[in-house]
Amino acid sequence: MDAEAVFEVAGLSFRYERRVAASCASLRVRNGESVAFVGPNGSGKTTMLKLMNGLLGPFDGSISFMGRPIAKNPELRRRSVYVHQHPVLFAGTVRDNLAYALRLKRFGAAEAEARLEDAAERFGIACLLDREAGRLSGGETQRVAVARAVAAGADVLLLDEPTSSMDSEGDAAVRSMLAGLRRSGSTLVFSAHDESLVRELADRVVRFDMGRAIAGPGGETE
Amino acid sequence: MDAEAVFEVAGLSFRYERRVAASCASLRVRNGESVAFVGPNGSGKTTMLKLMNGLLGPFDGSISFMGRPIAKNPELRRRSVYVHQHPVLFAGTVRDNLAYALRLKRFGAAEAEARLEDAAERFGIACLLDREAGRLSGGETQRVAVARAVAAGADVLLLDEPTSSMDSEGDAAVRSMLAGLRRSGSTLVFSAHDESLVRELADRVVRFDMGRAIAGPGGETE
Amino acid sequence: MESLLEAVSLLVGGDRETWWTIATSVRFSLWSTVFAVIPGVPLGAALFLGRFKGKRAAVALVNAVMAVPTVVVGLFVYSFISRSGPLGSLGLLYAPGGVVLGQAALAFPLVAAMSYTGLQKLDPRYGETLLTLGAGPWRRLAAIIREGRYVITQATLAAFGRVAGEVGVSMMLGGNIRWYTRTMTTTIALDASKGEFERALSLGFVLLALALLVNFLSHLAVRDGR
Amino acid sequence: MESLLEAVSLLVGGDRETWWTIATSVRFSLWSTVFAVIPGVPLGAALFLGRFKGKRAAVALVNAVMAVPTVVVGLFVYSFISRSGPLGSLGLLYAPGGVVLGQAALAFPLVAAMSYTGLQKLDPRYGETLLTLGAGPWRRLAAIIREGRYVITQATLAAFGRVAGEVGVSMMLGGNIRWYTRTMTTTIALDASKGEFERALSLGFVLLALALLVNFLSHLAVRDGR
Amino acid sequence: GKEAAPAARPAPANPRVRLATTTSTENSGLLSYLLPFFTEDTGYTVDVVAVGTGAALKLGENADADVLLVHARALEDAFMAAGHGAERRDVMYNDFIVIGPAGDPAGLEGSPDAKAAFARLAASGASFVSRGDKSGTHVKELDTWKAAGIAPSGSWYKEAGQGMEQCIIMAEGLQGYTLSDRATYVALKDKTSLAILFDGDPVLFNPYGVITVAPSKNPAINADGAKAFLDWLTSERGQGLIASFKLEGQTMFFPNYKP
Ligand SMILES: Nc1ncnc2c1ncn2[C@@H]1O[C@H](COP(=O)(O)OP(=O)(O)OP(=O)(O)O)[C@@H](O)[C@H]1O
Ligand SMILES: Nc1ncnc2c1ncn2[C@@H]1O[C@H](COP(=O)(O)OP(=O)(O)OP(=O)(O)O)[C@@H](O)[C@H]1O
Ligand SMILES: [Mg+2]
Ligand SMILES: [Mg+2]
Repeated sequence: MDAEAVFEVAGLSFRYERRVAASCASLRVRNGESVAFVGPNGSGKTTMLKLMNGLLGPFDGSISFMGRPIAKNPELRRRSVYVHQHPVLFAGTVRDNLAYALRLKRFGAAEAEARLEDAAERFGIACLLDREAGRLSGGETQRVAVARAVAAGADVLLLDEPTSSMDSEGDAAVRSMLAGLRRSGSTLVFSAHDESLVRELADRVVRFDMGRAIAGPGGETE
Repeated sequence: MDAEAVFEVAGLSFRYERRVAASCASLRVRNGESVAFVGPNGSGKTTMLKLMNGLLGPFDGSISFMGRPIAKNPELRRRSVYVHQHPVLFAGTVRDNLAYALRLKRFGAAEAEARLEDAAERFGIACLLDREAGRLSGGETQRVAVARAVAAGADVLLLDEPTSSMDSEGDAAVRSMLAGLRRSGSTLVFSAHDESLVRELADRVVRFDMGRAIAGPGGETE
Repeated sequence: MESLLEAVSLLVGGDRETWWTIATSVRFSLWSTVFAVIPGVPLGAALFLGRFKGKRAAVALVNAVMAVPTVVVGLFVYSFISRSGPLGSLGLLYAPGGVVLGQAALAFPLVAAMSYTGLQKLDPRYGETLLTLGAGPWRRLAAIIREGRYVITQATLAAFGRVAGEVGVSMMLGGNIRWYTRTMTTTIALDASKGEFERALSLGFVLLALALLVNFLSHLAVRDGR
Repeated sequence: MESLLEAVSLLVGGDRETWWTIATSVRFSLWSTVFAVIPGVPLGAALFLGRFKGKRAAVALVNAVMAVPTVVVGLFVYSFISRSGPLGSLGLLYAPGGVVLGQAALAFPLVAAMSYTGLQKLDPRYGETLLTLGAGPWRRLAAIIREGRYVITQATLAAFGRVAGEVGVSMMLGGNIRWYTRTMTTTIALDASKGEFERALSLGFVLLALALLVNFLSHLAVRDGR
Repeated sequence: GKEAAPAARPAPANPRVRLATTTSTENSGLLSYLLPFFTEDTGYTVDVVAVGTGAALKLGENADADVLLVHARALEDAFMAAGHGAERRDVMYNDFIVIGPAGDPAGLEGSPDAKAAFARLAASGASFVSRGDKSGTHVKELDTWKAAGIAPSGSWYKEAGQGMEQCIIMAEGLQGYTLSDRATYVALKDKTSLAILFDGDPVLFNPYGVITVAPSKNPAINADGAKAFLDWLTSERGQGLIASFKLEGQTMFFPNYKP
């Protein structure tokens, strides 16, 4: 057990039905680290990220978050957020979506407002704030979803192909945001097919294949 | 009017509600051409592709397909297919999905089988054929959707960011497939944020901004 | 509840008439459900798929028709199958056919409304994909029904519940004739009117058990609804 | 249809009693709907969100309860509010309160079942997003109800239709007392028993018109359901 | 008797007769008692459709019943006058009784006649449940109020608009009074604590008639069966059986066919 470890995965194996969708002998993500999941389609990246956010279960083996088992771990919901590969937004405007997330994280009105404006600015969605969230384009939706997660201020971010639908501007925004978070000590785990993103932002790469996390320089996964 | 023109767009303007989501003074796509739509998020690429497939309406201006107005044009459904940015598959297996599309296009049993196997092979989804289609990963779903459209044998393909969720293998498969179709005379219109894809495959680029198709070397759009 | 006990003893006691009544109820309800689902599901799906003027009005009408009391549906159908009505020569009145017809007429809007409502939440991309692949209206209807099969199972179950539990139509068109058109609900109504509340309640429990059984069986049929 | 004409003349004729009956029906139905929706929607949403043992059984039970005839629901509630029942001292029997209570009990499973069914088709990512953002169970319930508001409007309308159109409970718990608990449906049942089929049918049309009106009003309230 | 009951006769061509009747004859058990004898004697089986008197007559009018057994003299006469019926005969009568809480808070017991009993009812303010459905019972009740010179209204007077049984159950629930026919009351007796508090005034007699529906109305009408039922019910055998039908040891219906 490592006091520094945010995630500690051991002997993990998860099946949706019969087939193992994600397995991992051992993986440790340290505080402030940035880890990229790469691998072919269907290799288990999304499954692993969801498992690490407590969205899937039950599984064999163990995942601990901040030193305690992930199940019913209140820290998990307070400190980490997962963003879907193809995110959905709630009914209402974009502003409502951000405000809702901020309310859930119990920010005071003034701070919430400031964070909201800041995130909108950084992700280039200020002009979308009063648009109906359900009616955005694919890339706009992804921007808002990432902005929502970042605004919510979790210091552990699990991002599933966060730039896949974005244009170059959005892509740049996410890159600079992730770089900033990294500097400020946040822990990042993200999946990506875009190699330049991985090269630029990851301290470490975990490769997936056929449902198995198979290698990561500096990581413990065999 | 150009006998060669597959699409002929003039004075087009479409609004979802109040705001214009896509407009285009004039655009001609010739038979056998490969046109890329590029532009920032929310600039109207998806909207334009859907309009060109008769999935959205009513609109101001005119779109004609093979020389006849797009509305109620039976050629449209026989000869062109649109693939969503984030596609959905039908209930049943992957094989069922492909077979269904082939049945709709009235292929005989033997030819349908051959086309199905060929598409599965080319897109690396042979191992997925008997999996439940609703339970695939993001990239697997996109592969199957593109394969389904290609197998259906339409010679006008409208692809909305066809590689956004794909791994490098899938990306390569789509590229080689599109290159092959281009050689064999199919007409392609696709949107993409990935510049290398555009450079490699497009005869011509149409740029979108704020809902307007604004420039295309060799195209008529002002 | 003592009526629960009585319900058990009613069944175990094996009173021939009670069993006959139960069987009749099941038969009538199943047939009515079938005849309500056959037009109801396609109507619901067509309302969902259709892009026509007056669609809102059509949906509102289907919803509103559900508010028509069973007695009125009964009367309406009566006016057709009465000997002096247009279908009088078929001899449906005070016969099983009349009950089935009336109950199907009653449940059909429910099936249509529930199918439509359930399909609403179906992703619009399904419809678009069908369209772009060149599926004609009938294929689209069939495919949408397939995608929405969970919803449609639910609508069917609700229809079964509605007809199994209704009294007005069975009374008015069946006549509650012993050994012929008497069902559990008309028996219950009769018992209740005779002040035999306990017996009526226990038959109610039997009906509930029956509905539970049908629900479980349907779950086996459509396993992975989600 | 001559009964359609008669329906119009019934209303235009402005018979005070007819109008009074219509108003009473509306009042009872609205209150019953409110009291059915308040527990029904959260139950449906909780069934949708919940991950617990016996969930299937709970869903099946809710579905099955819909099959219980109105008379039985009436009897059941009767056993609580009759003078010798536990709630006897409230004086609900043969009074508006009894009708509203009984009808709410009747419609509540329908609301729960329809909410649950409709929400089924809601994308699972909604629930996951709520969870990951740290929403507790109550927030999730509220947010899911909000996302599913179209479905829930439909369920509410169906409940309104169900209670506006039912006879058994109104008769048994209200007693069809003139100028007190007489509603359109009990009037219709009375007319039918008097052989006044035409009048009954035309009141049925009035009820249909009323339900249509409620449907249209609700459409105005929830514009962009889709 | 005009109708002998031969032991062996050929089965009738159309053996199902549809009888529309009021709930009192069905729910008191009279029909379940009589019909097996009728079937045995004639080979006809009877489909009983028990509805309100008005509805029964309407079914006759629409030719949806072959024969009617009802009690609403004025309406029956109108039915015949309109040509809907082929033949009408008196069959039997029973009587109406006033029932109420055993303690008799309105002090009905010992009233000299129906008028007086109703007057006491109105004066006491005790709840009274009226059928309110234009049935024979309701008409009789209204006539009696009129004879007593009272226009009943107020919260004590509950116009229920339901069947006899339901009204008795309501009167029980409200601990109030109601006017009932004897047969229905006796059939319900062990379900209610209400007692007979006034009876015996001849104005409260309740005559039943049997009517065959005019066969000319519709070819589907089983005219032979209807006629057989009418004949049988008014035959010596039918009349005798009616007289022998007893609930709790009391005769419920008194045959009164006069050829
Ligand atoms: N269903 C809808 N209702 C209303 N507005 C919509 C809807 N879908 C898209 N829009 C808006 O229309 C505009 C064009 O959207 P479109 O989806 O065509 O963009 P796009 O170029 O495909 O963007 P992306 O690169 O993000 O996919 C955007 O402003 C978007 O918010
Ligand atoms: N809901 C599900 N039910 C059953 N199997 C599933 C489900 N979701 C994913 N799978 C399967 O689990 C495996 C891992 O899927 P996952 O989504 O984790 O892949 P991925 O690495 O994220 O792929 P991609 O790059 O395409 O997003 C795949 O084989 C996939 O088909
Ligand atoms: Mg994935
Ligand atoms: Mg797009």
